[in-house]
Amino acid sequence: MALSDYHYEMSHCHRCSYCKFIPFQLIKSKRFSYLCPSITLRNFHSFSAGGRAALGLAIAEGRLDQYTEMMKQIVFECTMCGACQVQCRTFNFNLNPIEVMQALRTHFVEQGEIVPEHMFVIEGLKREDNVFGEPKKHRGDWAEGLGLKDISREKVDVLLHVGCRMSFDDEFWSVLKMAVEIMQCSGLSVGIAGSEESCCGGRALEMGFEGVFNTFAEAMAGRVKASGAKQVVTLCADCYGTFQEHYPSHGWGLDAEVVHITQFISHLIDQGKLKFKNKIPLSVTYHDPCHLGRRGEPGVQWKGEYKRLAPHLFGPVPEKPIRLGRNGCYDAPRDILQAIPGVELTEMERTREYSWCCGAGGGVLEAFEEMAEKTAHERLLEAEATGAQALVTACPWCERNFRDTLDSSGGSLKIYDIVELVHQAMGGE
Amino acid sequence: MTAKSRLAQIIGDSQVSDDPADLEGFSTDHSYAGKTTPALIVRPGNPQEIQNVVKLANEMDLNLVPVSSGAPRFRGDSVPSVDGAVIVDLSHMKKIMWINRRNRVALVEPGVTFGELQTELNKHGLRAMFPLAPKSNKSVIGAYMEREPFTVPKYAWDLGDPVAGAEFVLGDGNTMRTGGAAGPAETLEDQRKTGGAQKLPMSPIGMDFRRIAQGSSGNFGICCWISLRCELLPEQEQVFFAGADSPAPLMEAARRFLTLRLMDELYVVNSLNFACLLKTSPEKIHALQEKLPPWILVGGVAGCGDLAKDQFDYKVADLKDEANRFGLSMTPRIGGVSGSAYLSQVVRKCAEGAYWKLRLKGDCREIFFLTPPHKAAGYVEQALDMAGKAGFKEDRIGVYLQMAIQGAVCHCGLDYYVAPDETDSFQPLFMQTSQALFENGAYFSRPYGPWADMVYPRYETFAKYARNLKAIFDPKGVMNPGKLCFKEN
Amino acid sequence: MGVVLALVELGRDNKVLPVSLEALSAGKRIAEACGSGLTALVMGSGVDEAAESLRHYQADEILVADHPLLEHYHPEFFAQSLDRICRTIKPGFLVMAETLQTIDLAPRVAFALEAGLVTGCVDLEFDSGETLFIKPVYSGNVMAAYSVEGEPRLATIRAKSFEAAEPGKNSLSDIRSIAIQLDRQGAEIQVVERVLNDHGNGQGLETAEIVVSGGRGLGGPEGFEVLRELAKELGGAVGASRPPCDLGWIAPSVQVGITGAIIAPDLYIAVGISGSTQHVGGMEGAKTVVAVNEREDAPIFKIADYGVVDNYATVLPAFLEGLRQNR
Amino acid sequence: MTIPIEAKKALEEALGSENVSDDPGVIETYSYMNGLGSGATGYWWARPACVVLPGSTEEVQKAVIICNQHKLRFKAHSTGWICCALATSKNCVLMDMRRMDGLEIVEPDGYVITEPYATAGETQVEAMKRGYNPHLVGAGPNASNLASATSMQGTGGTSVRTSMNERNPLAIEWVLPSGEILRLGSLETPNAGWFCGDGPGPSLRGMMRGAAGNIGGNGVFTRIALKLYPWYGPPYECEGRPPFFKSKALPLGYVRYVSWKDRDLECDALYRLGETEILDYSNRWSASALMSSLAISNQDYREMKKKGELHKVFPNGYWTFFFNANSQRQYDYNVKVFEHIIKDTGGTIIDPRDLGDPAYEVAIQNAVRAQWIGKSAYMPTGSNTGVPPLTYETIDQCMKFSLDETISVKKEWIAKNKIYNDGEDNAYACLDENGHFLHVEHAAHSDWAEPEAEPLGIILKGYGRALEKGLGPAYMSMPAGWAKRSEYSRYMVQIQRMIDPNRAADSMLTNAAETMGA
Amino acid sequence: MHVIVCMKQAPDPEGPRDAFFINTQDTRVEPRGIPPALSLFDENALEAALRIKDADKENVKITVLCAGKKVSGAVLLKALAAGADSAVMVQGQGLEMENQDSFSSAGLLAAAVAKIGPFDLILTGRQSADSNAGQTGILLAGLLGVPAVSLAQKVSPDKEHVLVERVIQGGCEKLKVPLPCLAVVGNEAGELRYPAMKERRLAKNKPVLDWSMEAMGLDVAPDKKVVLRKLFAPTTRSRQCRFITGAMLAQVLREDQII
Repeated sequence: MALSDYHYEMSHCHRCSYCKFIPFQLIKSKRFSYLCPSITLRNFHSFSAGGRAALGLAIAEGRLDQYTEMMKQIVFECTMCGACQVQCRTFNFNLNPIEVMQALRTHFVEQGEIVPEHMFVIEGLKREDNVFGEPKKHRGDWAEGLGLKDISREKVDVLLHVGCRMSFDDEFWSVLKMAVEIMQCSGLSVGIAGSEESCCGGRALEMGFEGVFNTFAEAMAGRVKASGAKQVVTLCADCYGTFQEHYPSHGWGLDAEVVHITQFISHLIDQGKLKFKNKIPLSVTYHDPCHLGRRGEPGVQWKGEYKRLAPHLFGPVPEKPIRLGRNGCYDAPRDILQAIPGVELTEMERTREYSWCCGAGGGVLEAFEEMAEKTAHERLLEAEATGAQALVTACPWCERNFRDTLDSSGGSLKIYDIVELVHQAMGGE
Repeated sequence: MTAKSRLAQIIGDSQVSDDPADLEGFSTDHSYAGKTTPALIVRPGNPQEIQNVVKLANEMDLNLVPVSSGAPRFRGDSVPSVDGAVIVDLSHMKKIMWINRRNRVALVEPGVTFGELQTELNKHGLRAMFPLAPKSNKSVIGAYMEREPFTVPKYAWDLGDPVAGAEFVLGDGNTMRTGGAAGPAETLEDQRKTGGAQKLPMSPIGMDFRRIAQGSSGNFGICCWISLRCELLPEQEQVFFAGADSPAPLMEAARRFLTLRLMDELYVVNSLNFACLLKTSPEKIHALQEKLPPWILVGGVAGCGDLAKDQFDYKVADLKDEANRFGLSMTPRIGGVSGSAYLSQVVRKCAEGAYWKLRLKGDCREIFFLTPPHKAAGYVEQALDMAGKAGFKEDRIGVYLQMAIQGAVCHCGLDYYVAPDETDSFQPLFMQTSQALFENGAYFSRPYGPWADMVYPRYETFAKYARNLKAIFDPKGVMNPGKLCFKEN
Repeated sequence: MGVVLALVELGRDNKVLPVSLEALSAGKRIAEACGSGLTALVMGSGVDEAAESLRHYQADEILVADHPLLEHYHPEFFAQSLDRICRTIKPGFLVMAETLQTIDLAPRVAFALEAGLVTGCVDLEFDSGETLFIKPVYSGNVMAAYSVEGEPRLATIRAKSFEAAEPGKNSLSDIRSIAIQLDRQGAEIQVVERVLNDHGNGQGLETAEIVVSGGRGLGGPEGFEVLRELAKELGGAVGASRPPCDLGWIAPSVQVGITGAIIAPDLYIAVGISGSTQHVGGMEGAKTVVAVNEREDAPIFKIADYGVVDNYATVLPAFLEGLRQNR
Repeated sequence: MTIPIEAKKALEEALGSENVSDDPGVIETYSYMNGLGSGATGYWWARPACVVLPGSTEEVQKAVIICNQHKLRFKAHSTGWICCALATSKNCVLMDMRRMDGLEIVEPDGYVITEPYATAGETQVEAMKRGYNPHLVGAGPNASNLASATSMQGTGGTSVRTSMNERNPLAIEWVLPSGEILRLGSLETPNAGWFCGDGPGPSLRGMMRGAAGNIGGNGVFTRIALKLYPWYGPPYECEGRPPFFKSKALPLGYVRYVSWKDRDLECDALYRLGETEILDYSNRWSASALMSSLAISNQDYREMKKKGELHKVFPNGYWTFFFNANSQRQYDYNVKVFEHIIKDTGGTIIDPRDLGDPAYEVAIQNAVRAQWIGKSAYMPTGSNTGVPPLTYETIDQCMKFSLDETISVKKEWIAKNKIYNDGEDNAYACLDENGHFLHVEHAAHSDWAEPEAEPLGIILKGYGRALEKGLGPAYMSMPAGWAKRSEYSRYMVQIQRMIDPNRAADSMLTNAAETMGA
Repeated sequence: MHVIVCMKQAPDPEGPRDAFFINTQDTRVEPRGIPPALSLFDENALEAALRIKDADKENVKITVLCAGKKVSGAVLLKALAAGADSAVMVQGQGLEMENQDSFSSAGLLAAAVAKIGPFDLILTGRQSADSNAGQTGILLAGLLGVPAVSLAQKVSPDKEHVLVERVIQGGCEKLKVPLPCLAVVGNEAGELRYPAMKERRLAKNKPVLDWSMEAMGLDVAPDKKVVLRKLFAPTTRSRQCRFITGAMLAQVLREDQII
């Protein structure tokens, strides 16, 4: 939908500032009461969902005859974590700030108001099918010698979609290998697309390049269909969220169930196919990746408009599904952590739908270093406040950003991918 | 024509006096304000006359000192600071204009005393908020316009309480009504026709003159009447006491009791003041004091309104539990004084005979200020310590600690009982103690007399804007000049 | 209103290019709609035979401009000649086929005549006396209709957009010669060398009826050898998607796509081509598309009529075999 | 208007360039408001010339002085809700106080020192950990306590216990429009702290506000102390997922809906309930408002309205009452006297649980955290114009005289399609200070997407009616009311000019006062 | 040597078809979900220029000239990152494709070139990615009074001349043209190089001039001869793919009379 299609939503923002905080029912302390990384960093109301809606409205109504660098910053210096979407409903049930912000980005891109770093990501993506512009042919290098099935040659039960980050950031290759080992406990045939895998397109969409996203989504859908897989498993929350939310909401379906590795593992534990031999005496806290949690909630394509239901009473016709992030993947990782002997889980103040973002998403890591780092730092402080020894998460983007931030800020907190703990508990090396 | 004759024209000959004996009564008081004899005393009988007097003062450059309570006076605010002042004695305006049970409100003129008001309120099942055993001629308006603390802190939401609406003649001669009386209906009667009762404490919007005027020693205008919030007269009530060797644990407990609203009257006094309140001669006072613990928490438990007895019973039971938590026992009797005796002699009572502060030595000098409740004991200790070092014995210092505004502040009153001939020699200690307490964080919210010079140099911007405000409401400066920060430099 | 002048382009063999007959047919439609005459113009050196071959094609007149300097296309000589001819006969329209030659020539003439030009037209519309030139814009994603102010109105016609003119049964067109003055010294552009390769067959991609194209899936330049064999067998031209051209596996001039040739052959065989937007934009006008790709999920199958999911190295020999067997 | 370059430079030097913006996009986001008080112009208001983010009292002071020097106006806003937060003059430097969001609970003294952007919700969370509860304005926990206490109005459901915000400030730190810093009460006494806001001598709090504040006209309040009230029992906790959360049970908490058929008996009950001093929360609202809180979409709301079940339960509006006792004895007494009075006055008590979990959660979250009131006030159209008379006096006056007047005004407007038909009676009211006074306000919803929408007119109409009938004082009605009581407005304007010699403060009220010729 | 490369921005032609929303009311294409991009044809021209610069890094300066209703600085950055030295953008109302023809575009560019100053060589792409007209280069040369060569696949200048390889049917011809001149570059010139991270960063510091129509001394867009009358969607044939084996291919095509 174009920006102007969100006129009703943009013009009904209450300006109540709820989009900046976690729901006031749930605030546990002043220190961790904010939930929007943007407003926390930049302070101008413009950098909140409400501010962005007003900016979108001004543009849609032709009140602005120019685009400025500041406006671009307002629109793009946001991790698209979706926290505002969860909060916003307090005073108005008709608003969808994250959709408005997505439309705003797409509009800016259409207008050529592009963040240069994003443009180069997209250029690389178009050339090499990954967000780093790395040579496509190396995409499957991590799997060398693992004997995984190639979906272009044979049909598989499970397609492991690795995603750009894990494919090209070799620090994660060991995690991938562990994941493969764990997945093989299932007895199912697991395949990969190897060098022919391409980006899910989620980053492109959230950077505002909807056309590019559609191209990748179409390719992805074709690839999954051709593989014959019943399940697509991913270790990357970004990919997971893209498949769960963005694909359906843009009319793309995957002919397979999309499963995050934590859900896959959790299921293996339930089935008794995965047993833990080792005790891991570790106190941990778990970070909900936004795109696994609130933005991992299944999306729905809505085609309708706001109509007058009665005098002064307008509403979406047909009813627009209300998305509050509650149906994201929250329990599987927690179930796993609780199943691992010795691991003690302490929750942070902001969890589940109200998780504070890691700072890597929505094109921020690529273009807005300060925000990526400060946002991660805030989360690390919150994790430290729980007294846990380690921060566990389930997304390579979060991990990357946490690790880099920890490197520069210092601190004794350890960062784990949940797969590492599972593998260790299984008795792996 | 002279001022006297012009005033006589306005309010009648009999209401204007320049009788030296009369004037002498207003020339000094039990404070260090010094002595200045006024030129005239006028006694207006209604708001219109007040207005006429003020207008005349503007015309003739007279200085007006409004006074509504009778002697003895302790604050120096009614002693003129300049020569030739005209005392506006309002003590004759004794109308209780309205009492309304449903809305728990009464309207009174400046001359109405607590005793007079309560007598009338009793008939309606209401009570007024009493300061601690006021003198019998203490004006209700006089107390409240100077933010005098009252003894039921749970009803003290604001230092301005319990005043709701009021009518003033401003220093420039205009009339202003505040709070629920402000309008928009013109007359009080019109307001009442639609259910109004001059009940709102706030003025409509943007500013609130009543708040400005309170504590100003009459510098902005003269109050013609106020409406004041009243509370239900308890159907059942009992006074309990708890004793201690120092005030701190009592204050701590008192704050908890206030939190739970278990008590109506609630304050801490030392044994001397407790005795002064009940006994009339120095001997009897000392005799009682002997029997008392050094510090006493006084708490009145009341049951009001629907199911008053149930309310009373639960409070008494809860009070016992709560007191236990502080290691205190709340007893209905202390030093031979029963709660019922205390109730009948002190609670909602005016001091009979000689004012209780003059009973011990014939004169008294007060140091009082505000502090957070938990710091009150510290200031008391500091003051007593200084007195001790100066050879002023502790057994001549009465203490009264009264919380207000929901326990955020505590009025800390130190009464130095001195003989009339000792007042001059006491002055240095008085000033040193005040200064030391001030430096230590004691807040002199009503900096009368010499305290003004101590406090206002620290409040330069405040004083500047206070003077600017005065220039708006009293452009010619006719109202009680020379007081507080309103001194001519 | 002046006549409709249709420029007839000759091949290297001095024969009329088939695509020019499509331009002639477009010219005829305009002439009929405007009620004016159609004049065919043949330019070159030694072009009598070609002019003669045009006499059956319903032009009212055939103009011949013959000059030694027009033997090969030279931008300046051709432009000067056409400019002068137009100034002489004052045509209402000047239409020509869109070819490598007119891509250069048409804008030069437009500039010389200060006339409006619409290039790459695929259709015409006539609306209350106005001729609208229809052409794809935004790389084929949108169609646009243009009108041209002033005279002559210039247009180039995209191959395969109009039915080629058919020779008529009745009258033969008159041939008229028109004198051209050209001076070799008047040219700033000097032709230093002309290099021709074998693969062109004298036939451009745009005009070929069958095109066999290869993509990244061929794996290297050697794959194109098989394609050439197939093209030869089918009598078609060889094309390519962009990656092989960028990778240097084949000459970039055979690129089919929105930045290369935009073609509409009768049969298009895409081998090892995944089907990017860039490529599809250049060939989706083909009547029949055959796709050979080893990946079942390749987008090219979405726009193909026939699909073979297999490696080209297996498919093409079998295909050639099949073609030869039942010949 | 664009800000003069020298002024912008000066602001950048004073506050840091990252905290100053006159970017057109930023400006637009600060000129939008479609919540409370959507005015005649729709949701777009005046564009400020510049937006700044001061980080301290000193920075505020510098900014104010710069505005004075460059003949600019300024207005500060905190979380920025309601139209009053916006600029009303074209040459206005808008101060977003977002960087000043500190709050400090001074535990032994029972007050909180709060900066402008600290919210009531945050304050409450920190206060409850220490056995206190702040006053929460009805607007909701997102509202700034400081803004409401100094510049706006500030009643709410808890007012029966915690009073309203005019009555709660202690010491105040205040940058006057002249650029001087004024510190009230105990603040300037060495080592004293923030425990008192009146005096020394006269209370200059009186030039800060009345029942409502000056809405920006007084300069910038940078820090104030607010007194806290006791909270019995464990901190309120809530879990779960939106929109309906699960509150943890309060051991001695009691929440009920009550409705009366007879308005006189209702008033009798309110007086008597107030006198028992048991209530911690009281709020009247209508069936329509309850539906707004319960509905998850406009269509859902519309269905509810069609079914009309809640209208059958609460044809005359309903009250939510809540108390939280310290002891079982107190609880038992409270329940007993509560039920006794309701029964005696013919009221009906409904346990919200009987209307379903969401209804219970709405009740308890309203009662404790003022959470859903805002939603009821704003939905379903997205905006609300509180309709006067907005009477603010005795229970009798508000509940008997004012309510009916307002309903008659609303009927007129609904008939003309200028506002949404919410069932006419959509008044919210709350008791203050054990029922000593009462506040009533009427929700009037409208949607700018409706061509007939004209919410502003009803305010003026309401003012007129209030003045005509002598109801009041009607807060916010002063510009109109000044004509009647001119001495009040005249002095107010004089005070304004005294603290703001260069007319630098941008206030809707001051502007209105000027227009009224006061 | 000063090379000016004219580059146009147009909605990314590689976006999906439905991204080209046709506003029939205003006869305008509104891109949906796709960014403007440097015209791919003009990227070929820039690549040709960069190859000239490769040969003589010190002496060859490349200025990119980009005109349009709205020029995206970010998109232009790509040209600078790839190796252009500076950029000039000319923006103004009325400069959208729908309102321009080749003559007016050439006129605008000619004015801009005059303002830029002396040049040795101008390179343009074969055609724009929006109007696909393919005339502007030659018209621009005409207006500037310099010779032009089109369909260049290789451009090799020396001090006084430029040797251009021009694509012809079945081969190419080498043309020698005196400087200054203009070459219209074909796609055969090759794909624009992909800038490395370092070059992308450096590009941000390269000079970019932003000229309004007023700065150009032009009040309105120049006269035009070709007028856009309407826009509509192309009709596309829907195809249903029939999957067969390689061995069957010849037979099936024959049966269906395709061959």
